[in-house]
Amino acid sequence: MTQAPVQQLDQIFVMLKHWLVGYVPAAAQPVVSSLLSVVAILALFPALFAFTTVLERKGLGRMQNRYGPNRVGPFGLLQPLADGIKSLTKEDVVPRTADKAVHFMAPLLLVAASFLAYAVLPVGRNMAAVNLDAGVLYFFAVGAVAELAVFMAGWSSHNKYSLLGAMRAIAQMISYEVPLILSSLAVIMAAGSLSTVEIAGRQAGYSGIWPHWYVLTPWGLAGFLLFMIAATAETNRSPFDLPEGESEIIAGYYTEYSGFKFALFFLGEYLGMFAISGLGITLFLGGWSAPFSFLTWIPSWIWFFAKLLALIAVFIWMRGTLPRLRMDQLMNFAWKFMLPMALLVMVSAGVWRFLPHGVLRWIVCFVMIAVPYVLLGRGLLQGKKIGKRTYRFAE
Amino acid sequence: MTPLTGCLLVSSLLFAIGLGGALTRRSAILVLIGIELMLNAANLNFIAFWRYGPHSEALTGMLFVIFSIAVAAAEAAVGLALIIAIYRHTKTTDVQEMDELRG
Amino acid sequence: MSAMVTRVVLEEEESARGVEGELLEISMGPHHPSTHGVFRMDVRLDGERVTRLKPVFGYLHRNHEKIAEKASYLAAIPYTDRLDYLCSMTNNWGYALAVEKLAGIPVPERAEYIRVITAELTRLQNHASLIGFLLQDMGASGTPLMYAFREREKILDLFESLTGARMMCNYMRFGGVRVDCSSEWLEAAQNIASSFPQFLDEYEQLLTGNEILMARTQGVGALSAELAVNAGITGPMLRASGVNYDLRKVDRYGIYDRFTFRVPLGDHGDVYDRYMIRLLEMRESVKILEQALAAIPEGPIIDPKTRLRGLRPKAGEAYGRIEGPKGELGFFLISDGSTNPYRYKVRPPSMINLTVLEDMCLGRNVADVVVILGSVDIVMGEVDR
Amino acid sequence: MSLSFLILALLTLGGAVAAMTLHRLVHCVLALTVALAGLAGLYLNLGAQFVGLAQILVYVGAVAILIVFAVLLTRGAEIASQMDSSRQGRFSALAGGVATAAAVFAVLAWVVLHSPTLSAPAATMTQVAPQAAMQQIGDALMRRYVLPLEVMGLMLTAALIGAVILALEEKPEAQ
Amino acid sequence: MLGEGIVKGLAETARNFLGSFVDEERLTTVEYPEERLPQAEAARNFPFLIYDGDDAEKGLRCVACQICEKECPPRCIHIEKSKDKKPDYVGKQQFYPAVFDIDVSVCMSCQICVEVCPFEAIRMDTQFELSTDDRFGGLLWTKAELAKTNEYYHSIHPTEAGETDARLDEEKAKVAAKAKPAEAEMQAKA
Repeated sequence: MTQAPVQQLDQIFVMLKHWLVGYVPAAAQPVVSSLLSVVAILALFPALFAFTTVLERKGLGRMQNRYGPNRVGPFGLLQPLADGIKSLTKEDVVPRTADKAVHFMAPLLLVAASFLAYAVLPVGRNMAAVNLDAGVLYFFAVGAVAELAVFMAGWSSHNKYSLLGAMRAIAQMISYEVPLILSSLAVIMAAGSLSTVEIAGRQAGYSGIWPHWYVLTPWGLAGFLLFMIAATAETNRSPFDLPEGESEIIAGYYTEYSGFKFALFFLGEYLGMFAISGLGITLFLGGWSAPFSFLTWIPSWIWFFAKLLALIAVFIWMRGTLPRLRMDQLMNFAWKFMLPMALLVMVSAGVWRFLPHGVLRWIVCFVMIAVPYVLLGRGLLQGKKIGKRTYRFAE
Repeated sequence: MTPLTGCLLVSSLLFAIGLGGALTRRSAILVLIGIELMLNAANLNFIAFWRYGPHSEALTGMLFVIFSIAVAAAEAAVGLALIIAIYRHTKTTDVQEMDELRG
Repeated sequence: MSAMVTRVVLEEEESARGVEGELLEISMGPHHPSTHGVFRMDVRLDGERVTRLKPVFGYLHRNHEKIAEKASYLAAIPYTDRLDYLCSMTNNWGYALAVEKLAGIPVPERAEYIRVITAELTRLQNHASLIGFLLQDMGASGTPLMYAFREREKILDLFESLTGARMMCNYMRFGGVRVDCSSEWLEAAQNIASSFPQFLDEYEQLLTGNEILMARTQGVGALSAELAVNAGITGPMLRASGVNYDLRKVDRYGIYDRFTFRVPLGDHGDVYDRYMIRLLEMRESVKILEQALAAIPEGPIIDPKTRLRGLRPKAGEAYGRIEGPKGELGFFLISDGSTNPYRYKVRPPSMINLTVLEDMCLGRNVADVVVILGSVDIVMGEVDR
Repeated sequence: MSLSFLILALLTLGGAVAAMTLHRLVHCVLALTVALAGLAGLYLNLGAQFVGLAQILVYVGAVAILIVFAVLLTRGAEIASQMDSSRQGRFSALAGGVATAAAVFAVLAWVVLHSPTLSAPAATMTQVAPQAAMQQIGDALMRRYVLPLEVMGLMLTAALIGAVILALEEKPEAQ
Repeated sequence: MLGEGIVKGLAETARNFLGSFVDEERLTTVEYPEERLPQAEAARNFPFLIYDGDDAEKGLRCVACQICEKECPPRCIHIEKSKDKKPDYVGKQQFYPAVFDIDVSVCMSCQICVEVCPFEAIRMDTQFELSTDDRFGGLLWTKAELAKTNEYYHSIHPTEAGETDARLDEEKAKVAAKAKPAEAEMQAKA
C-alpha cells in the first residue's frame, strides 16, 4: 500500500482546498473555491518571480565568471526583498507632459493580464484554477491585452524612446503571435481539444518508460522549438529584447517609469514568461506528467515546476549568450522562417496522425521538417550574404 | 423586461451611439470606430437571439458572429489601410476634406 | 553611394514627406547607455531609419593641449595617460617619441623592447574590451565584456606590478622607460602571451560564428576605402576597409622592423570586418610579444644623458606618431627652447575616426547606429581632450 | 436581468460613449477597447464562450492595435486638426448627427418594447444556457458551414493582400 | 546551417558557467572588503613625506626646494619655505617647509614629485581608502598628516626603500669622509 501516500502527496493541495471549502456554506462554496485558487496564484507566482530574479542574476553572473548577488541573506536569496523595498521607497516620477491616467493604468493592466493567464494552466493533476473548454484560446486572448498595456505605457509617457519601444514591442508581439498560435495549433489538432487540462491529460500515458509527450515526435520537437522561440519574442526576452533594448532605446516603453510602477512592469514581464513557459509545458512537455514511467511517484506539481524552472534556466542561458537582433531581421525571421516552419509543423502533425505507426512516419515527418529547415535557414543567411569570411594579410 | 429585451435595448443603444459618432466626428478613424460599434451591436443581437431564441443547438447565431468578427477584422484592416493611403496623399484624415476624386 | 549624395536624397525625401509628425528627432546622449561616455548624437529618424545624424562632442573637454603647453615636458606625460584612458602605455610612447625626435634623444635597446611589450599588451586589452563593448551595444548582456575584462584584469595586474598603477601607468619617459622590469615580470608577461590565444579561441567560439552577430554586423556601416583614406581614418578601421596602412610597418618606429608579423586586411569595411580585424590583430600582437619576450636584452633602461627635469630642447618642431590600438596617435610639438612646448597638438585617432560616423549611419537603423558607434572604438577622453 | 449583465452593459455603453466623444484619438481607441471588452464580457455572460474569447483576441488584440497604429501613422493629421479652430457649421452638423442617432434609437427601442414575439412571457424562452462545446462549434464549422468558412478564408487572404498593397509605401517613380 | 553558431556560443557559456564553480582561474572576483588583493610593491596612490628618527618635525627630509611644487602636473602641492634653518640628515643646515599641503582631491597619483625630488623626501603611499565627507578639511593634507616614518616606507616598498637608504648612506659616508679630516683638525686644534 505505498500507492496511497504517494497519491495523497500528489493531491495534497487539492485536498487542502476541499477541506477548506467544506467549512463555508454551500452557497458560497464556488466563490470561495475560486478565491482560494486566485490567492494561491497571486501568492505563488510573484514568489517565483522573486526567486527567478535572484536565479537569473546569479546564473548570468556565473556565466560571466562572477558571483552575482550574494550579500543580502544567505547566498543573496533575500536580494529581491532588498530590491522590493528599494523600488517601494523610490520616488514615483511621472513626466509632466505624460497622460497621467493612462500612464498609471498601463502597468496595472499588464500585471492583471499576466495574472489572468494562469487561470487555465494545470500546475498539477487536478490543479487548474478553471477548466475552460477553450482554455488555449483564453490564454491567447488574455495575452493580447498585454500588447495594449505596452502601447499605453509607451504612448502615455510622451517620450520618443518610449514610443519607439512601444511600436517595436507591438509589431514584434503581433508578428510572433502568429507562429506561436500556429505551432500550438499542431498540438490542438493532435489532442483534439482546446482545453489545457485535457491536452495535459492526453500526454500522461506511457509506452514502456517513455511518456506520450508531443515533444517526443519530430513535429512536436520542431513545434516546441518554434513555440519557445516565439515565446521568447513574445515576452521580450533576449535575443528578442528589442522593445527594451537598453543600448538603443534606453528601456523602451518603460523608460519613464520609476519606483514601484517600474517593478510592476518587471513583474508583468516575468509573469508573462512563466505563463507562456507554462503553456509550452502543457502543450508539448506533457504538463504535470513525469518524464519516465518509473518516476510517477513524484507529485505532479513538482514535475510542473521542475519543468518550468528548467525552461526559465534556458531563457537565462540564452540571455547570457546571445546578442540582440535588429528590427527588420526580427520581422524577417518571423515571417520568412517562423511562419513557414510553423505551417509545416501543422502539416507534419497531420501526416503523423494519418500515417501508420512505425519507422516510416518518423522518417517522413523528420524529412518534412528538416529539409525545409535547412533550406529556409540557408535562404535566410545567404539571401543577405551572411556568412563567415576569410581575410587577407599583408606582410 | 425579459433578459432578451435588455440585450436588445443595449444593442440598439450601442448602435445609436456608433451611428451618432460616425455621423458627427470628422476624423476618418473615428468614423471607422463608429462603424465597428454598430457592427458589434448587431453581433450582440445575434448572440442574444441564439441564447434566448429557439433552436440554439444549431449554433446559427453564434457562427454568424464568428464570421462577422472575421469580416470585421478584414474590414478594419482594409479601412485603415485606405485611411493611411489617403493620408499619404492629402495629409489629412478629416472626412470633410477628402472631397476630391483626384488623388 | 557617397555620403553627400545620400544626404541630399534623404533631405529631399524628408521635405517631400513633410517634417512635422512623421520624423522623429531624438537626442542620443550625452546620457545614453551606449554612447561610450558623454557623447551625443542628434539623430533624425524616419520610422527607425536615420536621415540625419549630428555628432556633438566636447562634454569631456579638459583643456589637455593648453595644459601641456603650460607644463614642463616631463609633467605632460601623466596627462597623456588620460587621453585614451584604456591605453596609457601607447599614449606615453607617442608623446615620448615626439620629444625624442624634438630633442634628439636615443633610446636604449632594453627600453625599446619593454616599450614594444607593454604597447602590444595594451593593444591586446584594448581590442578585447572593445569587442566586449561592441557586443554590449548589441545587447549581449555583458558576457563577452566580462570575458574580456577577465583577461584585461591580468594585463592590468601586470601593469600595476611594473608601474604602480593599473590604467594611468605614466611609465615611459623620453629616452627610455621609468623603471626596469624584473625577470619575474617578464615571465608573467610570457604566461599571458602564451595563454592569450586560448582566450581568443574561446572568444571566437562564443562570437564569431554566431548568426545573430553576423546578421547584425555584416554589411552594416560599410566604409569605402576611398572615403576612409580621404577622411584620414587610421587604425583597424582603415585596415578593415582594405587599406594596408600600419605605422608599425610604414614608419617602423622603435624596433618593429625586427619582428615578423602580418597585417590583417578586410574587404568590406563593415562592422564585422572591424570586429574580425581586431581579433586577428590580437593574434598578431601575441606573435610580436612572443618574439620580443624571447629577445629582450639586458642593459640600461633610460638614456643616462637625458635630463628629465628641465629639458630644454632646441627650438624646432617634431611630429611623433605611433600605431595606437585605435589608430595613428600623433603628437606635434614646437619648441621655442624653453622648458615647456610652445605648441602641443594631439592627433587623436578616436576623434578623426569618428568624423565619418554620419556617412556610415545614414539610411540605417537606430540599432545600427549604436553598433557602428561601438565599432569605431572611441574613448571620449581622447575625442574631447 | 442579473447584476453582472447590468455592469457589463454599463461598461460597454460607457466605453462606446467615451469612444465617440473624447478629444484625443488615442483615448477614443482605448475607450473603444473598453467597450469591446465589455461586449466580450456580455457574450461570456450569455454563455457564448468561444465568441467572447474570439472577440477579445480579435478586437482587443488585433483591431484596437491596428487602429492605434493608424492613429500613430497619421499623427500629422491630428496635429493639424487640433490647430483647426473653425467651428462654423460644426454645431448644426453635430445636432443633425445626434438627432439622427436618437431617432434611430427611438425607433429601435419602440420596436423592441412593443414587438409581440418579444413580449411573450419569459417562460417560453430558453432558461438554461444552451450548450456550445468546442466540439460542436468545430463540427458545425467543418460540416454545415464549411463553404462559408472557405469563403471567409479566401476573403481574409484577399483583405490581407489588399491592405498590404494599399498601405505599401509608394515608390517614387523613376525619372 | 542556421543555429550552428548559436549552439556553439551556448556551449561556451555553459562551459564558463560550470567552470566558474570548479576553476579558480575563471572566477576572478575578489570580494572586497572582506578579501583584498595583495598590493603590488610598486603600487602608488598619494604622496607622503619621509622623516628619519622619531620626531616628524626634526627628521623631515624635505628641504622645501619647491621643485615638486613646480613640476607637479596638476599643481596640487603647496609649500611655504621656513625662515630659519635646521640640520638635514647629513647635518647640513637647510631650510625646511613651514607649510607643506597636498590637495589629495586634485592629486592624480602620477609620481612625478617622487621622480624629481633630489632629496628622497617624498614617496608614494599605497593607501587608497581615503574617502571622507569633508572635502576641504579632509582632503587637504597638511605636513603633519603627510609625514610618515622611514620604517613605514620600508614596510610598504621594501626594495625601493632599501635602495634609497643605501644611496643615502653612501652620501652620508661621503660627507662623513669629507668631514673626518676637518673634525680631526678641529680636535687637534683643541
